[in-house]
Amino acid sequence: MTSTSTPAVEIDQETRLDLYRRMVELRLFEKRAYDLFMEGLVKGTSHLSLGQEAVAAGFGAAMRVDDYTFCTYRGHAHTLSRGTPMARVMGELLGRSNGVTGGKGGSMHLTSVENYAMGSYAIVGAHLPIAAGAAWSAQERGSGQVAVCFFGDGATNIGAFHEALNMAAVWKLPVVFVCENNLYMEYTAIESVTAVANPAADRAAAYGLESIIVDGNDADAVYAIALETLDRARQGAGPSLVEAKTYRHGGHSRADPGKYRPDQEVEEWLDRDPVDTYRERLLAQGIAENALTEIDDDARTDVEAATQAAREAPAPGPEVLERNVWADGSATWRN
Amino acid sequence: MTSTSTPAVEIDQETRLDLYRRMVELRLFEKRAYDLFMEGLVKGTSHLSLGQEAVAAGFGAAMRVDDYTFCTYRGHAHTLSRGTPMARVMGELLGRSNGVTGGKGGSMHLTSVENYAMGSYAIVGAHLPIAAGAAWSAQERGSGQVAVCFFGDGATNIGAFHEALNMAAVWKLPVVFVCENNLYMEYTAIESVTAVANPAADRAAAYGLESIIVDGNDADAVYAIALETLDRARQGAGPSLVEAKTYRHGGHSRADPGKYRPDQEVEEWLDRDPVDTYRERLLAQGIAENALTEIDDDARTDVEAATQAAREAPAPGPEVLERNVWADGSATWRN
Amino acid sequence: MAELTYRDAVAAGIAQEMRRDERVYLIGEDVAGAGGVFKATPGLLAEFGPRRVRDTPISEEAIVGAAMGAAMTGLRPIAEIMFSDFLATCWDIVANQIAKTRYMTDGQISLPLVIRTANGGGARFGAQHSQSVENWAMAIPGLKVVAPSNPADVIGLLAASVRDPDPVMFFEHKALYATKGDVPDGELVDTLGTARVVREGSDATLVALAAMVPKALAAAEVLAERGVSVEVIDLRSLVPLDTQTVLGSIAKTSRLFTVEENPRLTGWGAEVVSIAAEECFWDLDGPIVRITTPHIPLPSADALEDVAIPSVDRIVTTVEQVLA
Amino acid sequence: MAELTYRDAVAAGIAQEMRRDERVYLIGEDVAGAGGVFKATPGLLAEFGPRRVRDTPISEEAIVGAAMGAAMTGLRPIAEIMFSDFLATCWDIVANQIAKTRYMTDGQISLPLVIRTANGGGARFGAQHSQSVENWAMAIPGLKVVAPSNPADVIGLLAASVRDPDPVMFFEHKALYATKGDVPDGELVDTLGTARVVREGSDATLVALAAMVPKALAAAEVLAERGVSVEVIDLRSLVPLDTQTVLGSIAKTSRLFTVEENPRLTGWGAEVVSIAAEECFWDLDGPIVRITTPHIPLPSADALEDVAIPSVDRIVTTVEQVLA
Ligand SMILES: Cc1ncc(C[n+]2csc(CCOP(=O)(O)OP(=O)(O)O)c2C)c(N)n1
Ligand SMILES: Cc1ncc(C[n+]2csc(CCOP(=O)(O)OP(=O)(O)O)c2C)c(N)n1
Ligand SMILES: [Mg+2]
Ligand SMILES: [Mg+2]
Repeated sequence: MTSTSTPAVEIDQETRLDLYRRMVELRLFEKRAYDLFMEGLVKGTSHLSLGQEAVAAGFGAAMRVDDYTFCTYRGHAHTLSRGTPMARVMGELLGRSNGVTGGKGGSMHLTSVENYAMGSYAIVGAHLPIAAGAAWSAQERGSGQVAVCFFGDGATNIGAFHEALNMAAVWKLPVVFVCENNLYMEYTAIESVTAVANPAADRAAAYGLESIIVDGNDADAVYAIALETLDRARQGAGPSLVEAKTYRHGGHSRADPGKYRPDQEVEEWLDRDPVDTYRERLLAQGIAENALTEIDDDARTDVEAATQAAREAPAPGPEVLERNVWADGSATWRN
Repeated sequence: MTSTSTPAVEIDQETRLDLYRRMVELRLFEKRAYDLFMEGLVKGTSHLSLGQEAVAAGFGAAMRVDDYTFCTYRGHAHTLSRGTPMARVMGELLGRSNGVTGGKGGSMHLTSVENYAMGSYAIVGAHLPIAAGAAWSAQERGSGQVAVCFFGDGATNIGAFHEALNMAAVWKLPVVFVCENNLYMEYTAIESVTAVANPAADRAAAYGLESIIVDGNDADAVYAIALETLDRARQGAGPSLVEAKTYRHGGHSRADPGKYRPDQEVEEWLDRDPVDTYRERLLAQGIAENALTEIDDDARTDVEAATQAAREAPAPGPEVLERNVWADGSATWRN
Repeated sequence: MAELTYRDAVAAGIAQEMRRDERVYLIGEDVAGAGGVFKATPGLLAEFGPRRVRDTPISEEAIVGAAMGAAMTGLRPIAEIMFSDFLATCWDIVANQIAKTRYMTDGQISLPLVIRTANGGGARFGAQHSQSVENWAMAIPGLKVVAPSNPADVIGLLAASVRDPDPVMFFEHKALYATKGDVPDGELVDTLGTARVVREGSDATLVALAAMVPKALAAAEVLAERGVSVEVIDLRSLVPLDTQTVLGSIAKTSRLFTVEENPRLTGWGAEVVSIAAEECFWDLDGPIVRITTPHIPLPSADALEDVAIPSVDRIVTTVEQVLA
Repeated sequence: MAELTYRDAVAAGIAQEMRRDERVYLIGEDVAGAGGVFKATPGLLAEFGPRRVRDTPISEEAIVGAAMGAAMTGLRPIAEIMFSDFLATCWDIVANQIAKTRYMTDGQISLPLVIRTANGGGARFGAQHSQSVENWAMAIPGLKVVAPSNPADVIGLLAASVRDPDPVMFFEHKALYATKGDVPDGELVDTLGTARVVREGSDATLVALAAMVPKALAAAEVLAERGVSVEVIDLRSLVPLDTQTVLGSIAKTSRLFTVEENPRLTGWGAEVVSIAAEECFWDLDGPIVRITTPHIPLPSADALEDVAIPSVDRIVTTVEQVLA
């Protein structure tokens, strides 16, 4: 079951527009996040999904409303694509009290449980076993939920990857592991430190799983493989491991210009921009340009409003510092 | 390169007798260790290699004198098979001052650096990256040494396995990873918790390595694959991962009777006893019985002498308790 | 009232909670079919079946990761890490993920889970299977830390841990598994964060934990014969920490000793001492002394292990010398 | 004498040692081609080539495992763990293997290696990238623990660590990377286990480490203006611990404060306090007070992180109130 750019399923127009809308929103949000970083408003760090929007969009569109998302520090897109309000994500990046975690988590720890975005995990690989655990719980509760776990190519070389994949396979857990292979870890190429060419797909067999590669810049292809693997998981056929080939347009984080990448490589991937190419595809399929422009405009408006809300939101006060270490709301460790 | 019982190389008679001698020594040593345990003289725990002797013997015979051995808590056989004196291993099991580590390490931590037995590691999986490190050092020093790392089937599901295999493959390290698949972890069958049928061999491809399975109860077959993989490593062709199919005759540790194993399975494997079958093979090949009996007798004498030495050795005195935390010999952490 | 071993109390405590709440699950290496390598979980597979009591691969990160993911989505898992030393193999999930997630999500995620583990020395298992690592857990904000010293406490504190909405590290002591004690009939549920004065005294306070409690009590007996009256406190949990009981006792005795199995540096006793040195300095009539294992890895040989871990003798001698 | 940043001092220290001894290697994630994510290792790849300065996969256990295996067989590796929080992902190799192997083998195996890591908060990186975990390392017998506060110490202590025959955990502080300081010309080699009195005073002793040293000094300045004379000690290494300097200072000032970035429970300060409470109890004129981050994970927002970590203000206020 190695998927290619040609999806096996027919995707209706409404879904295509939805995919487009999701990508445009993510694109504009991330661009704004970059601008705000450069303006000095995003204080710590920030890892953007510019160029990788098709993965979050494709899965976001295919997931059931109560399926779980687990993602990484590069998790703005995944969190937003579950419906988390932009203003609350933007607020979090700026360390404001309107943020999804009131400033406690920050850019790398976006979480919105009401949107089933179960957290962004900033230590590479850690969330794979945790996602497996959520899938185990769904299996035991018979809820029909699936856990989707996004991670990078670099995560395939850490021990937690191996342990999670094996356990998920043995327990036939309803979890879809999605490796976004953007060719680089931070500043080092994945191929220089990995024993196989496809860091996730070439390991699938080690867990009795099929090798799945998808064009991670093609929202239709991602959507199709998402439907297929989610369905398998929901039917009790166990986990999948999907390797989505994609590329980040910018650097790893913060203001990294990404200069360690050959110009030609960057250009080739920019030519394959998931948003632009999808737009062209939709136009070629006869969708009216103004339907798209409307989506663009709405997204712009939303990002603007979110930015405004975040800028205006107050910083969290010191009274929240020792709140919510424990379930009783306190940080009390003694009497 | 999947090896079978029929070795690709011709093994001369001297080597065959050496393999036999090694196995008999290990067999008699481990039986004695069991008796001493039952007598209450081995205080903590003890994990025997009864039934698995062909692996330690085959590799021990094939390794260069300065190749490194890394093994687990089930490491008596591997440590002895590098030439570590029996008395010093027996003394260690009994917690006596003549032990290889003077009683500090105990049964699970046998080490004899002068015999290039670089330690027995009691936390599953940990020594795989460490063995890779020794191989990296050998590579950088251009010493031509190879590191051989023995571990169990259960270790293939822990993260350190994955990290070590990948790094060793990428850096083309001179290391041979040897999985002794004895079908069980402690009391749980490996197949019940592993996504693939051959826990090591079916993962080799995930590191760009060939899948190698060897009959771990056949000393000739083990010896042949040892020669081949050691040679590859020494030539700069990188690591190998060998899965040796074998069985432990007794329980996991201490007085475990191993009742979780089906009688028939135990019987089948007892029929394939590596020592008995090898003895028969040698006889069939025309080796005189008294040559073998002499080896048996010598081994019996050696084990007896080692036991005597260990029994007579004094317990370590309290003055060594705070010795050798640091290289200056002290345990001093303050002035 | 029945007499139970500490190991049987573990199984009894888990069974009590699994009967009460079907969201309680038990996972770990060899916990199901084999009933645990310390035989602390026999019978649970038979009673609760292979879904609720499950053997895992040797994958500590996956074990505690699974517990974490399950706890945030509706189960109340108990995960066993066979020896507490192995917590090091999954310390990222424990210390960086489980401990921090409620705070990092500002309370959105709850993690009602228990990690049980066999802690401590005395079994001649050597440096990698004998550590007392309760101070590792105490150092991490967001973890509760419990360490019972007797069978009744095992059940009551385990029940309290399972019912607690926060992650609890539950340290069972290897050297205590075979010890026996009376256990009241019926459901037992204790309270975390409550220390117990297990012997009253007037000359000094000895604060102990887990296997050091019986040793401190035995030492108190000897000291009493020699005319020294010591009060012994069983801390029972390190987080929450019952500082009131400790400070109250010092107010009475004016002297403090800790009896710690952990290697010296940054053991739990250091924290207790630092609280006392700040908050009841004026109550103290003399130096505070910590009785600990020296700052060394534990040796395997019985002859060495016995001199490493605080013994009744060493406690007696130290207290006598310091008070002299 | 030249002015260097703390981050440049790291590269200078490594280069000094790599030039001196060809057995010294540097491995870690992004340390070679990129010169480190904190730009603390630029230029080393160019000078020493891709064999001695090598990028690794994201495999922390393999990184420190490789360092351990190499150290026992003739190299003297420096391994970088990018953020000290990630030590949790390889804690088994660090705490159970590297720390214990010399002792378990009764001295047969030496492990001359250094694990460098970026420690501490202040960069708004949130709970998983901001921890001060030097106390995790201090708790493990067999590890030396070093944490410099300025560029000259970075070079001198790094050189001492590389030359030390035992494993050293070398904690660089993120918040100090951009700070500058004078560095003497020529080879620098310092001595582990030597604290430094960085300001003399008579009313109280403040013991600090790494990024808390400049804060303690700034607080001392303010306190001096208000008539309180405090002595500030930069511990520089936790293991070995220079207790003589600390106890000597207390003998003079009669009062002790610790300034710790770690969350409260079992921080290094607790150990220092427990030593003082035993060994110089009679020198003390009043309670010992620890100034620490509260026992919470670190928040990300600047507004919160700034109130979590001890600030100059908090140090000043605490000292004033306690001494009042
Ligand atoms: C265990 C661990 N090691 C190192 C890091 C530092 N780090 C953060 S992101 C990153 C690169 C991850 O690369 P990849 O998995 O490909 O994800 P991407 O950033 O490309 O999305 C590294 C090394 C970390 N967060 N956790
Ligand atoms: C990380 C870790 N988890 C668990 C254990 C406990 N334990 C010791 S041996 C063992 C079984 C190992 O099985 P396998 O790897 O097949 O080796 P075998 O004992 O069969 O030689 C287990 C679970 C351990 N020592 N380390
Ligand atoms: Mg990547
Ligand atoms: Mg096995």
